Amino acid sequence: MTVLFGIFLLTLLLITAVAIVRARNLFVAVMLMGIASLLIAASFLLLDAADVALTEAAVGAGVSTVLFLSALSITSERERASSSRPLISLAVVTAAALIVIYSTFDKPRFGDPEAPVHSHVSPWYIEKTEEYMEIPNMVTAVLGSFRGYDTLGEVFVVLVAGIGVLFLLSGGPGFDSGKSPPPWAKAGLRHYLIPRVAGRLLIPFILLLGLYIQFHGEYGPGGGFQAGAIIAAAVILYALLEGEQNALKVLPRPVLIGLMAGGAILYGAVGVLGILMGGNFLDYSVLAADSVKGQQRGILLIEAGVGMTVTGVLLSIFHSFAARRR
Amino acid sequence: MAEQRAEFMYYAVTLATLVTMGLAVVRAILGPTLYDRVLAMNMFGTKTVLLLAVVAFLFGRPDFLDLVLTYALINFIGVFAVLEFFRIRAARRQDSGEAGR
Amino acid sequence: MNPLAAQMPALQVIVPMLMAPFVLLLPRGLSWAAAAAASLLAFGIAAQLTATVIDSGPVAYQMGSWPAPYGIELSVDALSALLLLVVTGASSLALVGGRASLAAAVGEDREHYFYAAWLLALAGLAGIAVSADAFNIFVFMEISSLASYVLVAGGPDRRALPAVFKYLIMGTVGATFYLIGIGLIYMMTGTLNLADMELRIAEVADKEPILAAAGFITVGLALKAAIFPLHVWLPNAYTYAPHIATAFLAACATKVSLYVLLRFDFFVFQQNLSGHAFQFAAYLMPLAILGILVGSGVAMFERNVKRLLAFSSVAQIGYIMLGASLVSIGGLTAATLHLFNHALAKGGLFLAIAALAPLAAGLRLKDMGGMARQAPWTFAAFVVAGLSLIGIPGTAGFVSKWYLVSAAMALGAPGIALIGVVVLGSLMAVVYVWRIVESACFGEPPENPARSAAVPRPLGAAIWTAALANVYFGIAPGLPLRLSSSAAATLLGHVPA
Amino acid sequence: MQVLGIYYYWVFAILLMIGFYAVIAKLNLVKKLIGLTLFQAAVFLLYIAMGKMEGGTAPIYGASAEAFSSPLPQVLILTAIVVGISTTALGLGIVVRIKEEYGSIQEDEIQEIDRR
Repeated sequence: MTVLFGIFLLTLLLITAVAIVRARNLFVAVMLMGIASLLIAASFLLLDAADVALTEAAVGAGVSTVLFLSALSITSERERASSSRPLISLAVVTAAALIVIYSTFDKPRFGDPEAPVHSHVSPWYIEKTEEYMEIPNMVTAVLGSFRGYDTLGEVFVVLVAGIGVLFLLSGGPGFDSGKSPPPWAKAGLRHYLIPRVAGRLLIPFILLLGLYIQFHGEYGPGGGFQAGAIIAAAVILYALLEGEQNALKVLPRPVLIGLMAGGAILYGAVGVLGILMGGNFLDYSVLAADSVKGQQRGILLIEAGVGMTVTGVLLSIFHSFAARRR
Repeated sequence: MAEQRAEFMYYAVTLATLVTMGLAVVRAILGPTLYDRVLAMNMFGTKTVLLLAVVAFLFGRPDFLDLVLTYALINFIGVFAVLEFFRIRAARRQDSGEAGR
Repeated sequence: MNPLAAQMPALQVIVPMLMAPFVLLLPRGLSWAAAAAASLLAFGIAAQLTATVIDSGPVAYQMGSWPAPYGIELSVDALSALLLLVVTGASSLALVGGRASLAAAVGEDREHYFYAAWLLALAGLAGIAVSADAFNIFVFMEISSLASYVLVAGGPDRRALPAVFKYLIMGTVGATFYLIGIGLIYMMTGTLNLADMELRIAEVADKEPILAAAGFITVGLALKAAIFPLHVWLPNAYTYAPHIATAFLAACATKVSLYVLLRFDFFVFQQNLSGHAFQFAAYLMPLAILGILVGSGVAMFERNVKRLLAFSSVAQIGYIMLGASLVSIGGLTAATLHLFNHALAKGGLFLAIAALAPLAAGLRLKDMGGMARQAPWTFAAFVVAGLSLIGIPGTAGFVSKWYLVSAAMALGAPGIALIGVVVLGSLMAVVYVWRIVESACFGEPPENPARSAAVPRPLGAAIWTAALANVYFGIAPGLPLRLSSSAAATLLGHVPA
Repeated sequence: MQVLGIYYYWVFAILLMIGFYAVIAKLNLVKKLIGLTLFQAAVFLLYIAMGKMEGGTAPIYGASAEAFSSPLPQVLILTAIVVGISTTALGLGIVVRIKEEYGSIQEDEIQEIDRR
């Protein structure tokens, strides 16, 4: 039965993807992207990837929709002229597709417990998470500690994206801090009663959910990145309701930059602390007398760092785009 | 017996939700107006929330309801982003219309 | 051993990386100093690591103290040490010399973002060089790529923007191809650690997913390394980036992707795919030769000096690939040595361009008129680096080309054709370097006299350091030669005899 | 189960190519970025599908769970999703600046303007 569910979702996904590429109106394409992203997230859940499903929904349906819409409201939503060299492109694509499909011959059977993926490195994680960290969520254990260096890299990828957008959008002809934006740009949805009441009611709950996801990440699906995205989404909701300027009053730009840099520094500092206490970089077991406690403490701290950076970067990017509307 | 019946119900609900999702996708692709598509996307989000809730029980992992909650709230914010987009677009059209005159 | 010495491989990456968020928080005036200090420190660490590698062989480091295939491992051998020297050295020279030039290009109010991105680009490139984990390489590749998009986008000309967009699209496609490749390998072996992968891939080497993975990884990295015909993003990105950023990126960004390509080809695939040597010869050698000829050919007719040098880079990448595609000790020594020497020559040339740019507004050949008289010292350094690019005896460029030629000689008759290509490419290099020299020495000075002829002291010093390094390593190539022959031996050590 | 397994890889291949087509054939810069997002999403599907184990459940210790799907591909994809959104954000930033400088987000028009 679940097989049928999977096939149904994937087929819908393919149909949506074709529609996205064919859509002339970019706004429509972005809406369909949201649907595609939810379909992918649902497929991930069917494949037992709860954390990834959560991230994909927060990123694909939430953050990326907001970003694309902000960009579209500055640029334009119509796509002119269709495509260049469609036939050559189609040929290249078909050739590549054949290679990909060829590559799936002779692969291990889907879901085979004997496949290398399940028999080589993974069982070690599944077995040792309990022993070394005593936390239920293995994804968090691998993400935070066993492969914590990758996650450090991930935080800096987010940071560099934030730096990049701030850098790009703090120059050029559209940047003019002296000029005040037109009145409609700063009003938000303030004059619409129902969205405002419903939205304001929900903001505290969204923040609460964000904090829950942040600190519950060791026990259930979630963690710093998802929490950061959700908290950022709550602030963005506030900005949509009350106008971007008012959101900036709550969390001014320097605070956001402090958040993004501070989170990255916190993560790095935990790693360096590992060196100072006599271990290797990102070795959390030396952080407390008991190595299990040390691991838990380390993961908690770095997840907090991830959450801070992600919140800071997403909000900075949102405000940078919003400031360009005029 | 009771468990089997519950599982049957879960499957039935999932199936019904999937069909509704399919219908929402059809509306989102066919349009014809932007508002149809926005509504379809919103409806699709709601159905995903339902689907995930049922699947969480079907898999015997009710702790995944956290996830469902997140989906619901994200979906809500998505709609607001779209509304704001429409508002700005309308305001800008008005602006440029006046400038053109 | 001194406890800090054991931490060097990690410090190599985290020193520049952690300095980046501090640069965002520090007062604006300090951002350049902080960046330069972190970069110099990284250079010091690289030198220290190189010394360790020469003395006592490869260094391994377990991140978070987790054992190798489960945690992430770092490892530094001769090849990575060579690369680390290039990356940190280029970054330090460019940063120390480039303050004024960058301030003019980027603008002082957003300088700190630029320096933070610079540090992250440096950290990303260094992170790739020290990593021994396939997925970790992907993560650091993305850090360095995203940061270099920011660096290129800092260019004052608006044409930098479409150029960087193209760079972003092609770079991401390349990285995603690489991701697919390691996904397929992971599916077949269950591991991400390169050394473990090499062992475990042997059992499944002839299965289709591995073949497809080899294809995806090669194409993806070739895109990132701008190997001909996948170089189309490179000329514009180099032309419109700030001059100092071009010097940094031209010296090392594509080299690091080449390094990953070599590492995968020789460590992971070489002994496991049947007929691998044949594949190298069959696919990469013609591309390398075409790259040399087409790159040099376009450079000969190019009118913009920076773009001319960018096309010359495409040709030089061809030499490196040519050396690697010989699959012999001599060829690989030549390839890795050329990687080092080309960075010296191209870095020096672009640094000199940064100094000459205020005098020649559009940087077209005709704008270069009278340059030799207006800035004789800088231009002299430019010529020295140019000679090294051509491969004149007594400069670094000659040494690597000499090794390339002798490696080709070992092949017998077909080698003669390869030597012909190398000689032809060098002659073409003579032509395009001469075109610049000619217009600088004999061209009419532009009508409006230069705004300022003074080259900032630090920049002059950086340029001459690069130029003298070209001469020094041309006469006494001991250090890079030692590293590259040891690197070649390591690479070939993974090939069954 | 096997049908589903094959279907996953085929969907991966087709989705990958739909995205790739949009990247190379479309002239609109935003559309290219959308294609890039689809292109990356396909890869995520590949990884997650290979991490699924028959009879396994999400890799979180629970009351009744005994066999778990592999946590490692999930961790890798978490990172890759974040990398993807970062690239998209930076790309959109560049598109906004291009629009301001050139007044267009069509590749052909921009080339036309530069040639002038």
